Amino acid sequence: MAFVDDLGAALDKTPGGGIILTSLDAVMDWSRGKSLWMMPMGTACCAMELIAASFSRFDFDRHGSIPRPDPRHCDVMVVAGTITRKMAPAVQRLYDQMPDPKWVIAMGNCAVSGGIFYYDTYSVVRGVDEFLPVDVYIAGCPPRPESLQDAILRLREQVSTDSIAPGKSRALKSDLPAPGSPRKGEPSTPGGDAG
Amino acid sequence: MNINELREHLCSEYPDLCPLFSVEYGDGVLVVDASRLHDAASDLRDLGFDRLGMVTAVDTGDEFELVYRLQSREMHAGIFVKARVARDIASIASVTDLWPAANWQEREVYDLFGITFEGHPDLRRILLTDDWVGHPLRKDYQDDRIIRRPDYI
Amino acid sequence: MTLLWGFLWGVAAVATIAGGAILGVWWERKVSARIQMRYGPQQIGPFGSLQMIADVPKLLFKEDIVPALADKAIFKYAPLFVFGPVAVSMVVIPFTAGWAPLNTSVGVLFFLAVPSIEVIAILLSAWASHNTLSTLGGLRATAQMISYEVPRSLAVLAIVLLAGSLRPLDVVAAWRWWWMPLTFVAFVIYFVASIAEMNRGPFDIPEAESELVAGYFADYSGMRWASFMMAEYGAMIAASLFGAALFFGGGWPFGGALGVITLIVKAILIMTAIMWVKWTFPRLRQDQLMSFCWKALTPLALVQLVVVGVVLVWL
Amino acid sequence: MTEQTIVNIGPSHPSTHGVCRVVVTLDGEIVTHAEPIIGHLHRGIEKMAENRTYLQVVPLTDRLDYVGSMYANWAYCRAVERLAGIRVPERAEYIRVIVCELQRIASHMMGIGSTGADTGAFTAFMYAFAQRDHVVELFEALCGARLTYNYVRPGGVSMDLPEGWVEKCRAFTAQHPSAMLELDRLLFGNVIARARLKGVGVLSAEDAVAWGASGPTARGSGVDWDLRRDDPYSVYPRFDFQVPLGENGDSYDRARIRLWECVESCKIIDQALDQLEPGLVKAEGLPRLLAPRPGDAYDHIESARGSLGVYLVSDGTPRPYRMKVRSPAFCNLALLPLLAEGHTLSDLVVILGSLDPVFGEVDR
Amino acid sequence: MAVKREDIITPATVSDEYAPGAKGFLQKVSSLVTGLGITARISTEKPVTIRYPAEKWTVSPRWRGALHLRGVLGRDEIPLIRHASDIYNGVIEDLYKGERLPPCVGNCPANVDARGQGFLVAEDRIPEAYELVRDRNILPGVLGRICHHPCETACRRNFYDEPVAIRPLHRFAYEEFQKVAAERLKPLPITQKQSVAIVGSGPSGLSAAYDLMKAGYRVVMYEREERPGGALNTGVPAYRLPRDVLYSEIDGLVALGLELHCGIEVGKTKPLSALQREHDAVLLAVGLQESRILPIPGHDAEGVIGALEFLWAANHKGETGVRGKRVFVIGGGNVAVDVARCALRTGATEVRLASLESSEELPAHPWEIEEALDEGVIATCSVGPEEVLTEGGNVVGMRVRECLSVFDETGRFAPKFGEGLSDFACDVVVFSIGQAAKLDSLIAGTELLVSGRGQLVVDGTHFTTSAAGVFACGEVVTGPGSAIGSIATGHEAATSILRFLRGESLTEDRTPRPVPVYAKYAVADVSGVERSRRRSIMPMARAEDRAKDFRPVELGLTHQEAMIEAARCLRCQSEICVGCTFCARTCPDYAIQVERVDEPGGRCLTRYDLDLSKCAFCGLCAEQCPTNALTHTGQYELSFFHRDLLIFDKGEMLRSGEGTRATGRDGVMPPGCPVPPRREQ
Repeated sequence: MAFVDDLGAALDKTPGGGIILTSLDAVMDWSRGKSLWMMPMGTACCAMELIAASFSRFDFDRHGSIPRPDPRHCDVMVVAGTITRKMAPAVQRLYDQMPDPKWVIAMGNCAVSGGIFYYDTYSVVRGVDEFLPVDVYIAGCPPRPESLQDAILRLREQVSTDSIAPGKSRALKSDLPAPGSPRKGEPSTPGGDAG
Repeated sequence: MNINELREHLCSEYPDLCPLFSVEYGDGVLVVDASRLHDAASDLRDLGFDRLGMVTAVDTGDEFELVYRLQSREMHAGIFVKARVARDIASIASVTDLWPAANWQEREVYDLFGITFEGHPDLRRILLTDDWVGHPLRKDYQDDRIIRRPDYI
Repeated sequence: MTLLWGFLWGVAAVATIAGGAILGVWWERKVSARIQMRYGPQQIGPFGSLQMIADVPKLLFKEDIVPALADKAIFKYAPLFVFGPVAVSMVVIPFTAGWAPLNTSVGVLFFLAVPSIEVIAILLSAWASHNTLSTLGGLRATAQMISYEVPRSLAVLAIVLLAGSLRPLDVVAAWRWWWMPLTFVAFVIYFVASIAEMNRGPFDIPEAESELVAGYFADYSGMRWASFMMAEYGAMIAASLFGAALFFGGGWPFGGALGVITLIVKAILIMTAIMWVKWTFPRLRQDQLMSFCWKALTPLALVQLVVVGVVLVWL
Repeated sequence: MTEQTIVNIGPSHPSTHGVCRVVVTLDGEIVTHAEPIIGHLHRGIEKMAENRTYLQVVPLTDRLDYVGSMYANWAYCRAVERLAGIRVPERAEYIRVIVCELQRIASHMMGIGSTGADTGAFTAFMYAFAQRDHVVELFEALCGARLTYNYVRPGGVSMDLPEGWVEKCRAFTAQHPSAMLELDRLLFGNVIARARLKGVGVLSAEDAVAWGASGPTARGSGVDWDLRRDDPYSVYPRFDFQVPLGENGDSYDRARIRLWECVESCKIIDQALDQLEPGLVKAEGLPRLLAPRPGDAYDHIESARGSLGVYLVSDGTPRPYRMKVRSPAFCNLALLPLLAEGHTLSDLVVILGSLDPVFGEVDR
Repeated sequence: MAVKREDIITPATVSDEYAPGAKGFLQKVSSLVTGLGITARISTEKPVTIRYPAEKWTVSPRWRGALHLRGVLGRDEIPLIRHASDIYNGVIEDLYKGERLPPCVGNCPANVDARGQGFLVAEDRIPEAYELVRDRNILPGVLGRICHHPCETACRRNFYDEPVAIRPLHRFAYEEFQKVAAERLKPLPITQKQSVAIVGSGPSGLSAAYDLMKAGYRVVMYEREERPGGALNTGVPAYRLPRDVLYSEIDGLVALGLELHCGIEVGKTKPLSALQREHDAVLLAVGLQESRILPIPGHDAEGVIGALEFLWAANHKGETGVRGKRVFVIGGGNVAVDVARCALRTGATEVRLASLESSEELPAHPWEIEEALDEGVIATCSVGPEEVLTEGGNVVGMRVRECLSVFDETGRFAPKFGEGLSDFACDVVVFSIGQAAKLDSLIAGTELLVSGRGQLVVDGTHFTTSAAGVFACGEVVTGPGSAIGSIATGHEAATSILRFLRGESLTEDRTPRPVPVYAKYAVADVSGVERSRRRSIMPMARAEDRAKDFRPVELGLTHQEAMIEAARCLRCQSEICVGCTFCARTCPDYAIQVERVDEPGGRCLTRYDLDLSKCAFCGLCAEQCPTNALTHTGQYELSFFHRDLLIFDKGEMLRSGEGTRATGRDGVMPPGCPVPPRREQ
């Protein structure tokens, strides 16, 4: 993304470039948001819903999102399904092959946290965010195709805050937990109930 | 063919296998000595068990119990063959030469239990990565990456 | 002067092809969607027609990846050579009676020959990617494109024979409606061979999604990849226009501006047919493709040629 | 002999139907050896089952064969029922048959569709998938999930059929066969598809048996073996249906058998709906924690991919001591090196597709 | 294009080939045209696409979406099922239709709100619990000892481990209530002019009386015996029911305003027609007075006795004349078991229980049989009485014939006997095969009708007799049955009387009591269950000790035990999460974490965390939620920007389940818990 980065950085530094930068950002964010091509990284059950999502019934093409099998042509990697330790390097590699700017959607609980395969298993990566920067998490096992569509639309929200100038991205008006708040729901030992 | 006919058929053809035959949950079970497994399997194949359904193992603590599920198309019957091998010298004859189907299945057992099959043409790990340490389906498998699900019933 | 004129025409051709490709992609997405019981792009512009307007800036500003092991110079500039010939070939198309951007006496030959340069570019890009699948795709594309030149040329030859000229304008001028039934087989051969030339389904073997992922352009991203796509759609547009001109009499029965519109409508119909075929049929295998070319299409084209010759003699 | 190229396909590749990696040795375009490398989706379900109660394992079995979850549910439940001596009410058996035949249709639609996609006929995939969507909708109305049903439970099924479901199901089976006929013409009647599929990956009947192939893979080679008919379980003996067979054992036969099995499934569903009578759908009095007596049991059913078996060992506690899934896709996939040799790379993809592996089940 | 379904025939072999030669060529070409035709046709059809997000998909009602809680303990109160008797059935019906009827209430003939009892006891509001139970079960203290507790049979706890000890809690509530009885028992005001006479002071009569008194009527009750209680007084052995409990509960009723006249036998001392004149309505709750004796050879010999007579003697005289004798009890019902156990207690050397049914089918409750066997009763099953062996008019033995089956295929009583005969030596034969009513003196001089078999002609749903203003309830209507069943008829009869007195139609808008069918539970394996989750064990006297006298067998729960036991109640169908943790236990992924505090007055769900990122959406948790508080939503838009947002806490679990989005944004603050008041020691 060298050219764009340079352009963004240059505009940012140039006096008066901010206006151009803002309008360019607006165009780019619109363009990127409306044309999120997916890299279907389907491994398990969620892959079926991922397929279904781009097929007749749910038709992702309507949103301008089409699945491309080649990582070089894609903007957003949809990790759909369980990622095992054997698979993770391949996923990482495919992610690296994607050109910037790129996003990751973790579709389904296996990709979010390991889901049903969180406990007792020796081979599952507990969440694809262990090695990829995930932008949108979709809960579900598997999520409905609408969930994925919803995620794409939400990703647009996020994309709309991006800037081509480094470090200029606006904060997303979202409900992130307050900094320093403890991570909820960590497993504790059972007990203390009279059930 | 029901289980009694199968027993009679087996006893008439191979009297030496007869005393090893028993019935559990409606299935015929043949418990053989690990050293005789290949011979017994060969006999059973000649008897008409042309399909090898499943090869698996059970970690019983101090031993591994190998379980072979055979299926016969003509007789419409299935049979289990079970053999026990000691844990420290977990090794048994491969039946790949009788049924090629055993190829991957024995590799899987090797992968997950660490039982070696003598005479297997290509005994490598199949499901796990080649550099995996340990055999996960053993009851004493230790792995730091496992988070135990709290015992909560 | 000629140089400047040519340059201007080149720019215009590139702009036309780019615009045409954008609309072509949209049209393809809509056509394929309807065939597949879907709607296709819907959200940007009427019927999603501006979808590609969103896609292009995005591709333009994508990271430009050059694989570490790639032959960098070739990798970077090969796409230009893919796109260039297609654009250049457009200049000989007789848009309406008596007017073509470049009126040359060997126009038909020019149209058949110039896009073939693309093969070299494809081979180069495939080779430069340093990727097994790309190389396989490039090799397949080369074999396929070179082979299908033969029946395609033979099919066009039938028309040339009838018209007695290689000048496209002359061909259009000489065109009579009864050529249509006479050269129908030639048109089918031209149609099929053109599809194969532009690597589209059912002959998309070089870029077979399910085998080679994306074939020779698997490692291209952003605008470089887009230029491959544009070349494909440009080739489709060019082939459709040229086919409409040669086999369906160009602007016939109209002349002037109306003739241009007629030609474009005819070309769109041919394009739609190309898409229809792509989204209906499975893909052939490499050896089947070659044997189809050499054992079916080429003899058939020869037969057609003979038939046309006989008709000419009989006349 | 020219220099051999080694091509690595996968693990994420559009036509490996999941996460299979195939290392192909090519001589030109001809495959001299294809080595499937599996285990990219090995999640250790068999190990996990050892720390789940018998009921909690059912959702795990859903994730085995995610294209045909009902089968894994059913096979597992049959093993549990055999182990614990549970008698299943008749209505539950009928419902199981109905949902599993619907599941067969859904699964085969995926199989046929991906055969289409592998050969480049993407539209056929869409048409097949549209049929699958109907089934998925039926399942959603039935149990509230589109893929991981968790519907068949030890002792019966989790819920009775909702109101109006039978009519919806009948409407589906009424239109499905003609849609199949159309798909047959579009895909299997097509000259290009035939050229791509016929004579590709020929599996002899002897090999099919010796390699433990089952389901459409074996039947494509003319091995007339269908557990529904030859080792009848549940209420299958009460239905009249035909088992489609192939002669050549090539990819065409394997793929087309699936299509005609769907038509036969519709027949079975219609008969089952006719014979369905009111009653319980779950064995009475089952406590939340099942603790079968120590022992082991195996049971198998004919899934969309072949004979799917579950082997359970109980030690008398509420959790299985060992669960083993005999996966038909695993056994069928083992045939790939045998079938692919001598064909081109394009054919390899078709052969892999015609075996219709689901990697959740292969790797478990 | 449409092809008839019948014309689609599966080919014998799917390996289809093109014909050779020109025909094949044509086939090949036409296959291409066919393909194009199919896609062309389909492209003209309307697409099947759902235009999300403009069109939202309505998921099926069973859709397993993100979970949500309808209510939580500590914020939402558990509704008490407490209504006037005459609309009670409608309430139960509504609850049942809305799937909100707890199984314990549904399965109880009188629909006692055991759930409310559990709630109040756990909150340490025990007198209120007693009063709640008394609304539908007039004698909680009595029934708390003798009831056959269908509520516990249907208790959903059976599914998880062991049922809640509902019956012992009745008894506990009674015992606690006695401490405050004096201030809480005030006469009910008489607001109506009309009055009702009730003949018989058994459970059914008492419950009808209470209902009528609550409605403001004057109720006068007549009892033949010296002490009230009906069959509870005469029939139930004292080791099961200490008489002071019975009398004190009836005294409580008297304190509420019941006019009770004992020692007056209606029909002899006072004619029924007199009651009809004096009162506006008369309720006959006279019960069954006579034991049935089979007319087999020797049935009139010395030493053959009916069960009722035997029990009457045992209860009133403490002596049955069987000391040192061998007793042979015929019958397999609960009365037979009572007889057998009384015989042991009155000194019999050997007691043998002979039943037609096999040991699995015995009609007596299994726990009764078990206790009897513990005490030394010998059971001889699958035999039918053939002949009483006599010697000089005295019983010396019993001859029985083997019984092959008792019921035919349709379930009717049709015993089939075999050939085998066997003799048992004994001195006393007690027939306990049923009871009958003896009504001749009672109904003399009235227009009441009796059937040919001596039974009163009664409408079984409205409890009217052939005479206007005369009603009947209890066992005289239903035949031998349970005490709680009699109480249920008492409530129904009271409703009829109320309607009659108010001049309303007896039938209009009156819902017959629904009798829901609840699953029968197998005994659950509780070996892996924590101690704290198991049922409190009712302390029992040692079998060797208790077989000797009539002291109570069950010793009662302590206050502490009772509170813990009441907290075990799952508050089924209340739609309020009570923190039973079964969702967490059932979850295959351990995605749910539940904690609660159980301090009376401050009972609260302190934590309910759902880790949506681990949830498998399998639905097992909501499926087994006893209260139906945990439900699925139709929400399927579950995308989040941050992984931590996938963890729903108690507040978010209480978010609206409507709509499609579960972002956590519309989650409310987790409701706080009341500070538990310090309990006075």
